[in-house]
Amino acid sequence: MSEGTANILAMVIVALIYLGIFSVAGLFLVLLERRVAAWFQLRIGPNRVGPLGLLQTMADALKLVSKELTGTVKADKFLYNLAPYFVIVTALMALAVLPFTQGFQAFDVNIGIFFLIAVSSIGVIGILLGGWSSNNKFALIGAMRSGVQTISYELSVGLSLLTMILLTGTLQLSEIIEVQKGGWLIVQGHIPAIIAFMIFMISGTAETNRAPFDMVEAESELGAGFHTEYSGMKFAYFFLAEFINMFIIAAIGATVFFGGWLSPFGITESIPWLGVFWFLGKTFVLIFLMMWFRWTFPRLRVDQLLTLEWKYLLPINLVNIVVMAIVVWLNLIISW
Amino acid sequence: MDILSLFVVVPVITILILVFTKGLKQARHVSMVGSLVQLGMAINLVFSYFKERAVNDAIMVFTKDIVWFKQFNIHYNIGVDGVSVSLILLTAIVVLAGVFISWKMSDLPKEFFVSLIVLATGVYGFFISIDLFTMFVFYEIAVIPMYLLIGIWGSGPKEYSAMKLTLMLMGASAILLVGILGIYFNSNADGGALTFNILEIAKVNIPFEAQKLFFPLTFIGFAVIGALFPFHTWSPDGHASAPTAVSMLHAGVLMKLGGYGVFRVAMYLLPEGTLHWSWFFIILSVIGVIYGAFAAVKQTDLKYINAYSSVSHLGLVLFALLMLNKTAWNGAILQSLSHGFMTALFFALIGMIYGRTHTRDVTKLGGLLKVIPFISVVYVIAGLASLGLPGLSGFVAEMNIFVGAFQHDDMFYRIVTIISVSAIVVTAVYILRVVGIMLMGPVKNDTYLDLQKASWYEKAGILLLLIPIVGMGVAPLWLSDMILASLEPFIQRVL
Amino acid sequence: MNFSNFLLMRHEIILLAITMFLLIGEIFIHEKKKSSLIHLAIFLFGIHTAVGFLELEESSLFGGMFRSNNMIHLFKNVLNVGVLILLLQSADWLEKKIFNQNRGSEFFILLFASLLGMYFMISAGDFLMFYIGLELSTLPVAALAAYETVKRISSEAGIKLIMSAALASGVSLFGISMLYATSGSIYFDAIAEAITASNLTILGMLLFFAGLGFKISLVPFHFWTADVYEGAPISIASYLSVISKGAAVFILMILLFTVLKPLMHVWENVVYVLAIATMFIGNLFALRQQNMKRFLAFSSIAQAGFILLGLITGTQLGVATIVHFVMIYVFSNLAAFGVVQAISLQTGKEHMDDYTGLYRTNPNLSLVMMLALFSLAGIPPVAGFFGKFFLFTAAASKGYYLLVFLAVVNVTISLYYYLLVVRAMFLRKSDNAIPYFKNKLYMRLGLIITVVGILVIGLYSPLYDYIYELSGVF
Amino acid sequence: MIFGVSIYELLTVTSIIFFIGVYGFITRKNLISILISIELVLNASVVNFVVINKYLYPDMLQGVVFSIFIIAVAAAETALAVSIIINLYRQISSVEVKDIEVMKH
Amino acid sequence: MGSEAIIVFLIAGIVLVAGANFLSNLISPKSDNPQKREPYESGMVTKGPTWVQFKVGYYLFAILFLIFDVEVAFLVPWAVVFKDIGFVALIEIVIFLFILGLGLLYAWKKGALKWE
Repeated sequence: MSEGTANILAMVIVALIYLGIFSVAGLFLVLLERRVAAWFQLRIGPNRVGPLGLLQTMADALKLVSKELTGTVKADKFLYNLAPYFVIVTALMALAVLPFTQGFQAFDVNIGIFFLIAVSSIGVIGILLGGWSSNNKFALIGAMRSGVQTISYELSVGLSLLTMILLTGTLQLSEIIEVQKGGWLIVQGHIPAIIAFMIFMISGTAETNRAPFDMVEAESELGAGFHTEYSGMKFAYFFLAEFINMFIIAAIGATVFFGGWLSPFGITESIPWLGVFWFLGKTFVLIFLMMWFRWTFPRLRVDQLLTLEWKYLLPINLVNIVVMAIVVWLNLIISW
Repeated sequence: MDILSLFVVVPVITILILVFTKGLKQARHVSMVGSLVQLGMAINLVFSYFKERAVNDAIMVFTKDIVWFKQFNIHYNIGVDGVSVSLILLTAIVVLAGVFISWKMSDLPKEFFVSLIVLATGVYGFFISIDLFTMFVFYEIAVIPMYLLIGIWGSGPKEYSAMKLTLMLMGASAILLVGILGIYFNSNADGGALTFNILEIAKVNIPFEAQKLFFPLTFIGFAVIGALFPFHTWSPDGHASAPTAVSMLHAGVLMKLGGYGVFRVAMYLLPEGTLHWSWFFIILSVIGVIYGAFAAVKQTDLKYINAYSSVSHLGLVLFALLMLNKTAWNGAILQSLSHGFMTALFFALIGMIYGRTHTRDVTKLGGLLKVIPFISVVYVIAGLASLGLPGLSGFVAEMNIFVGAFQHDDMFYRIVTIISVSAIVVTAVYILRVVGIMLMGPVKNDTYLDLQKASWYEKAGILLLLIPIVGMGVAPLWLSDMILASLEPFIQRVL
Repeated sequence: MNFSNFLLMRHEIILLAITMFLLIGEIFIHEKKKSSLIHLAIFLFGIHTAVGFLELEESSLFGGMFRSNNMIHLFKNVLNVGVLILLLQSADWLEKKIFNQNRGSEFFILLFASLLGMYFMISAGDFLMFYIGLELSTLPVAALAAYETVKRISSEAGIKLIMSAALASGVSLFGISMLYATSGSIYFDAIAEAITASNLTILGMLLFFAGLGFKISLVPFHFWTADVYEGAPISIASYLSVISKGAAVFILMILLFTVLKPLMHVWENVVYVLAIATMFIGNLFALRQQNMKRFLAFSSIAQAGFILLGLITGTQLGVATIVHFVMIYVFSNLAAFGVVQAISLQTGKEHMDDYTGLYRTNPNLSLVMMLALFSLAGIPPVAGFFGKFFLFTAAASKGYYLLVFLAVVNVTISLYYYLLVVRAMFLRKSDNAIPYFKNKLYMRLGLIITVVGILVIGLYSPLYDYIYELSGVF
Repeated sequence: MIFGVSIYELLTVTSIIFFIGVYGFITRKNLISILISIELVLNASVVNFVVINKYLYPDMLQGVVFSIFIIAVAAAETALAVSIIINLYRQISSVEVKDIEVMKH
Repeated sequence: MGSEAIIVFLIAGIVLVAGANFLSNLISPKSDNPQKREPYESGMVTKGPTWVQFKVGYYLFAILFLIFDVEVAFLVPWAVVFKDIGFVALIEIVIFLFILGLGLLYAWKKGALKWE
């Protein structure tokens, strides 16, 4: 076997692994969401298909695949079909740089955080395309709202992550985790870091268009929002991408604020592969937090949403960066 | 303040005072006083010049040299020789006469007098400059008020004439600019510094190639204002449209800038270029002389007649200058002076006639000698001077020119001289024709019978001009000696 | 780092502070009292201008990115004076037309930002600083061109300006990238040392030149000029034609004379051709303009052509004459635009025919206009003559007599159309001439300064000597 | 540095992009398309700077820094252009070049 | 894996979508009728064009975002090297953020952040 073939094979394998993670995580998160929702509402939730209803979403997925693909005649066909590619590809690419554990990272790029911010902002193009090309008023309004919301909150995501970059001095995710061996960043940076984390979670939730920031698909006003005209498998892509994005936001949060795959106080440092569990565990805690939000807060109006971002989060963030800079300059970092 | 700078300063002060005057009365009185002072200064200058000349044999006297732009070696450098002194005197007289003639200027009087005196400033400055740059500056200052003077106070197609005049003269000055720059950048040919100083450049042997290139530019640049043949077209239109005083100043003084400039700059600084090109410009000037004379015969409008006669007479000046000998040159300067007084007088008279009869068409006028005798008699005298009657200024000038011209024994020169002499005959034709039709015979229109007699200010203006004409004819020698003495350096340089 | 070095950026820092101060004022001052910001802005800028004349040492900052010497310093002062006059002239307009729409102080903020950009542009020591300065100077002006948002042509002007400027800077950048490729640096000094005449550098230089040509509105790149001037508010048209063009000329001169000096045999020819084309096209198009703003637009294109006559020399003489000419041009053009501004503000008339008989009703304005036009045409004794004469001298010093000849032909053509305005104002009478009006204090002050400038700058020779002395640094 | 791709190929691509941009600027009839063309021109320069820096002068970061600033300025430019276009659109309901030319020579 | 990961993931994503689309096309039923292909508007027939001029607020926020996002891009390199430079970087960024904040305040005061 020549080297080239081996390389290609390795790539294919990596791609397959990630696609596996992608779909499994997506499916599992959907189920989780429903179970959590049920839990909050004192119901049982899906429990019929498979043990404990674990195969419920699998069944849903199969159903979606076999559904007829309808679409409007008035749509801009090319863009209409292009939109799902955007959302899926960006979600997948963001996944590429996440460090699951030491060495388990497809692409350890030196501008990791920057890459994540950049890629995640491409996703909104898919949504806008989908909404616009559908030639449906609900879809268009939903897409426009999604656009204004995503771009607004992207600022806060970026700035809150930058606040932490001040502590690490690098953008590379593996090095960021390396720095945290001396203490998770949320501990190292204490007060400003906690503020940054809060901002990050709020704006992360908003960027994924999840409740309470889901005017994008506010069922009561817009039908299904930007993907009103999508059916069957094409709808499934948007659905899937939303959950993957949630996972990614949580994973970034876990990596940057909570040390990624590092165990608390390095208790399992000798067994690297356990890192995966730490990583996933932290991520799921954050995901649970986001789901918790969904069932706790009422949906915001557009103006409230923009006010929150531009008049509160952004100024706080700007100040917070300066505070963090002062903390770093005066070396007030806490570590263990 | 030295005696020459005053010629720039006094008009400027006059202008400044004029700006604060109100109404016609104040304006004309201020201008009259200003012009009188200038005339006094000019007369004083003549006497001082003789005195100074007796002890000082420099080319230029009363010189003053102030560095202006030192990087370009531009100086405010002034001085006079006999030629400039005589022309300054001419200017002072004509300006004062012009002020008298404009005594009744009703429309925007203040602005009129300001423009008039700006023009005078430019002319004075031009005549006293030794520095090419300063000279050029004053040249343009003299030209640009013409636009307003003709455009605002003129008559007939005044906008067209004003624009044509300004553009042609400014275009000429633009060409001249190239010539001046060419001279400037060749003024270090002998290893010295670049300079605009005429006297300095006159010591330099500018390379022949450069002379050949820049002589036509400089010559045409100046000669356009001296009504050189194909470029004369601005002159009749301009004269015809201009108000009286402006025509006087224009024909009497401004057009002299051309001859003076050609003589002082083009020929003096570029002698080899002069020799190389003279045949060409001689032909042009002869055509101008003949053409002007014949055109004047054809015209019926008094101003056009006089304008074309100016073309002819000034063509004679250029012709004489290009003849390249002392006598002819002397004649050229005398012709400039003579023509200045004479044509100014003509225009003044025409203005008076027009002001009374409201027509300048010769065919409609007649018998004026009976109704306005003073004006008519002076017109006859001026006419006689123009056709070269001995005893008047024109004779002295033309005599000198043709005597000088005949000194060449070359066939070409002989032929052109004969051709241009014939212009005198034609001059007699149109002068006498006008006199005959307009002044003699019966009064053609009854309304002419009660025309006003000449008022005191008109008489003052006329006399101012008439005296020099007669004076030059009767006693030309003092003037001609003064000029001849000043021609020496030119002779050494050019011949 | 030694903070006293920052004093080298005194101009920039003060202007930035003023801008910030006005911005804060805009944010916190109550709407009804906002018109006081006009006086405040003019006052502050006046102080800034005065302070600008203090001595400054020659040095550079940020590793050579920012440099200053007395020539640059002088030019900044010229720009300052120009902008001060402009502010004085626009004060009434702002008060009357703009401040009642509650958006007046943006004018100052944007204008000052643009001026700041110019400071940085002419002080630049590398292409990065140059580029940022260029853009900072252009973008706010585009916003200002579209300032009268209710007027359609204003928006059009803005669009045209920003599009052309963006393309220009893009083309410029592509050229800069080529220079960078060959020399390995974006610092002027390093490029000047490393550059040789190869095809790539020549192409880069040409592209770069094209970019700046847009700003100076040289001929193949002039198409935006007239439309923008016509559509934009008069103050902005005047700013574009005077300040913006002046600064661009200055930096182009610096770059050609220092960085691109090794390519002189190439750009000489380019400048030669462009000079002829610019003069002729600008003048010939100006002949048929009836709108005063378009008229002045084409006239300013032609003036740019004359400036190229100094540029072609590549010598100290060229530097001095260009700066001198630009200085004169600032005053002359500002005077012309000031009169147009005053009349347009009072009567809304911008057509040349509307000026008929102006002298009989508004003699002072007509006289200012006449002086300005004579200065632009180059009639002595006003300053424009000296500027032009020296430029021609500079060109002739290199033996470009033909070019000088064509230039003087153009001077004559230009005189024709300048005289058309004079004709309308002085020669003709009109029954419905613009009635007499009295200008506000600021406007009068603005016009008086320009008149003094026009009359004095040319005749006062020590000024030229001073410029010549300073121009030795390039 | 991309393996197997030489600087010539990259520069050829940027040159093509540049000329497409210029061509688009001249020929497009829609303001937004013109704006996009301008972005092409600017981005060609950005890529040029990065490529030249990476391939020819990898030890200094001048080109890369320059490209960051170009991006920033391009963004500001676009923001301004779009806002003026919107303002125009509110007045004439069109972004076609032919509709904005009320001013003629 | 190095930078080619980006390409790999790009292709993987495209393959995923295309493949699933293909699969879906293969097994899904097809029963077309014109009603189905109308835009969905809660059962009503759509009136008028959909692609109309939009509320200007959206553009306003887009432009604001554009500007602030670019400024964030400038903060990135600063943040990375902040530890090495220290005080000067702090001063510079305070000035930078002050101006930026002033810009935000200005937009706020001018009502650009108001959603009506």
